[in-house]
Amino acid sequence: MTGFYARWGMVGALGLLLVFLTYQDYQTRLSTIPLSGIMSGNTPKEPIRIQGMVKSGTLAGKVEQGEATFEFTEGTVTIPVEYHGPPPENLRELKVMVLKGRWDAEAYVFKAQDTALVNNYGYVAAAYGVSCLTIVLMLFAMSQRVMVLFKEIKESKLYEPEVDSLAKKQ
Amino acid sequence: MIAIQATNLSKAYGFYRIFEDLSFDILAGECFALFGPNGAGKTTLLRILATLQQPSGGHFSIFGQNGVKEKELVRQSLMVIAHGSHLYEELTGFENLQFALALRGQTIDVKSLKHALDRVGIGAFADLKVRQYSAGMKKRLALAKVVIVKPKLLLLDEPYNALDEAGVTMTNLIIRQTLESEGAVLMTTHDHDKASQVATGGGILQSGKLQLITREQLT
Amino acid sequence: MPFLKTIQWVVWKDLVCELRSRETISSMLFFALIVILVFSFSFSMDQDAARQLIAGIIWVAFAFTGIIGLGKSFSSELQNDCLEALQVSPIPKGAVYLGKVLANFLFILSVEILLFPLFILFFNLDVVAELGLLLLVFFLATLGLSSVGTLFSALTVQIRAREVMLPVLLLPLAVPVMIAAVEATRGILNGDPYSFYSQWIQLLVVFDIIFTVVSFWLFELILDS
Amino acid sequence: MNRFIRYIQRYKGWFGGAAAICLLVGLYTGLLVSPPDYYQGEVVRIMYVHVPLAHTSLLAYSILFGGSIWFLWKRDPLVDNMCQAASSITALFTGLALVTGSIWAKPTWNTWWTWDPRLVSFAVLLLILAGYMMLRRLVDDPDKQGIYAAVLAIVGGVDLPIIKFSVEWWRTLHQPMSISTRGISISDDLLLPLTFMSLGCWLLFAYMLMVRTQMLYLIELLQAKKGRLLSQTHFSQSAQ
Repeated sequence: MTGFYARWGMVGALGLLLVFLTYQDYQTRLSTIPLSGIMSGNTPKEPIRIQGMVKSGTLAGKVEQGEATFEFTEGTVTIPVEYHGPPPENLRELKVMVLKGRWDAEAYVFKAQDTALVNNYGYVAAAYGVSCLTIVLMLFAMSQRVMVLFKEIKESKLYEPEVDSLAKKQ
Repeated sequence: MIAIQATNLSKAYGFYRIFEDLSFDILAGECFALFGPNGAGKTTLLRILATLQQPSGGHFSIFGQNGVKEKELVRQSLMVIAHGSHLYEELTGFENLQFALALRGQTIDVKSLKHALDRVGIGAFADLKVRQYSAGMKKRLALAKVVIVKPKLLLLDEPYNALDEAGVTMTNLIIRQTLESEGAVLMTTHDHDKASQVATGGGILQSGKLQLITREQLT
Repeated sequence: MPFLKTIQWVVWKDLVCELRSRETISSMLFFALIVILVFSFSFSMDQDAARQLIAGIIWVAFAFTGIIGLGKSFSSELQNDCLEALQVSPIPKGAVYLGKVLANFLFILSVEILLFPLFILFFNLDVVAELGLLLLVFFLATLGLSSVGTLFSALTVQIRAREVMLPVLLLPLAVPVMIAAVEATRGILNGDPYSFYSQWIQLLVVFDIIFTVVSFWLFELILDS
Repeated sequence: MNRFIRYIQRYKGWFGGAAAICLLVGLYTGLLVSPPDYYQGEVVRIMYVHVPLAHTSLLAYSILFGGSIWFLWKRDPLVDNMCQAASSITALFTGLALVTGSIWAKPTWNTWWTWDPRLVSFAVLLLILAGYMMLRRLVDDPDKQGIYAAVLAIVGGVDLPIIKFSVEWWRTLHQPMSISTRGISISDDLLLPLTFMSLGCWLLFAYMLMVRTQMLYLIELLQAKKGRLLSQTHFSQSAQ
């Protein structure tokens, strides 16, 4: 009985740990900072990720060779960007995308090194979360029921005799 | 010849057991009256023997044929008159009789059908819709089926309900005729007096057990 | 041949009962009329829109009236325990099934044929040239509906909440019939060439064959278990 | 105790453990190792849970179908328990396949629901299963419950391929190719997590089926035992 709950407690704890680790990983690797946030001055030194749209009519430079300048906008905020990195696959005007790079506050320009697709991990998390949670809940309910039933049958001392009465029903 | 041979019959509705391990024999030419308090399982036992329900355990045979595995054969030799009259309200008495016989694979000429209806005393109402029949007339119509089919085994569930004096006499007459032609009858009833006129033996179903009683104890 | 005789008797019994009481067909007709009225209120249609929607409306009305008829088919057997009589008689249960399918088929088809002129009238449709093909679609779809429907009518009549359970069980299984019937009817009413909707007619034929056979074998378990 | 129930009690842990390992490996490779898709980005990872769930629910229904035929043939009450267990689990997997499919559809097709043939077929399957579970509750006679349910499962199983074909024809007629699964070429990167997740889902289904069969059997056993006591008191009361 206690063993059962201990086992499921461990499963739960493990699940929570995994969720926590995934969230940490997401925060450091994948989450984006709002454009208005990076202007406030206290931006971190390491590369950050920003999301926005390439403003129409501003894209210039040799995009195929990985050199480009353009303006990047999100809501009311617009910042200039210098791109210098591997040839981007989907850098186009009016494209909503994610840039990786550093904010150079003195030059008032965002030095981008890489591009990425807009991450929509919300959907992924929802899909996995719904599936895992429902399955685990159902499994827990069933297993607990089985355990309680075994216990009840044993305790009612009806365990041994006429055990095959159901099997021989036909 | 053994008409009904039941071995260790038991019936349970889910976890509720009605009766267990009933074993009895009924010979051809015997009329077995089944008594017992309400809810003891008389009707259930009758319905099992009529192949209307499956027993939960045990087996039975009717004239040597297995009642669980050879249902179709068993059904040819038995006839059941249960609580429901098995009649269609929109058909006339005559048409009901025709249809019931057709379901047994028999087609009988009009004359003998009319004759059977006359015998049970409803010949005058043959062309009336059953909707207009009284409860007693419906019972009589059911008896008319017995008159024509002449089943080897007759199963009657409360045959005396809703019958007048003449109807009871007629029922008993038909039971006797079945017995004379080497058939067997099993009936459930509360009416000790009426049943004892024809019954050759009987039993009391109580507490899930069957206690047999002889002809002498009946009267 | 006793098998055919039994079928004949079951059909005869259902038809005679129905002709005398007129319960099933009249309730089906009135229900369908109300459905037509409700639909014509809910969509204000010109002739083009009507031609697009009419096939769907027709088959919604037919499916629900069909379910009323199918439900009545076995609930009428409950009076005086007639279902028990069918069960205990020494005849093959498949014959009872086929008889019931035939009776239901005749009821539903006759209601459909009575209603169709009203649809044409109310929704201002052109009278179609290919009436024969349309009748064939009605015939096949009704047969499919009644072959599965009769099985489930016999099943639901022996359980609780039977009026609800018949459509709940039957309609998901009848999805292919509904789709095929609607598409074929639309094609015919649009005056499309036969090759546009021939696949639906084939689908109906396949469905009818498969489900008449499957239900035929399963019916005994429903009526007699 | 029934022999099979004892076997299940003894061996089910292996299935559970194997399922857990496969699913963990699948989740790891699917969420972290495999690259995002060129068109769909990260959302493609929903595939690793959606596709195995969909496969497993079809497998589960075929087990329900086979089990129903077996039950009608042998009338073994344990098989009936298994069918009942399979129906609930199939419903769960089908429902989850629909939900994840819907979540996947939102970012890729910008709609929660499209009349995609597969989605429609799964919705119909879910309706059939809902009817199955309702039917089980509504039959009073416990002898008939299993038989009626088996009949429904068999008719549904025969119907499913026909439903799928008819819905597919119907869609191609009305919306030729405007909405279809954007060509995800199954490369090795995708294949690895997909294989592990599928295997894990099958094993998980087997494990859940065992546990639930056990549960239903034990409920019936306990009721039978209690019923014996109950009818004994009933018998002694009416004897007085």
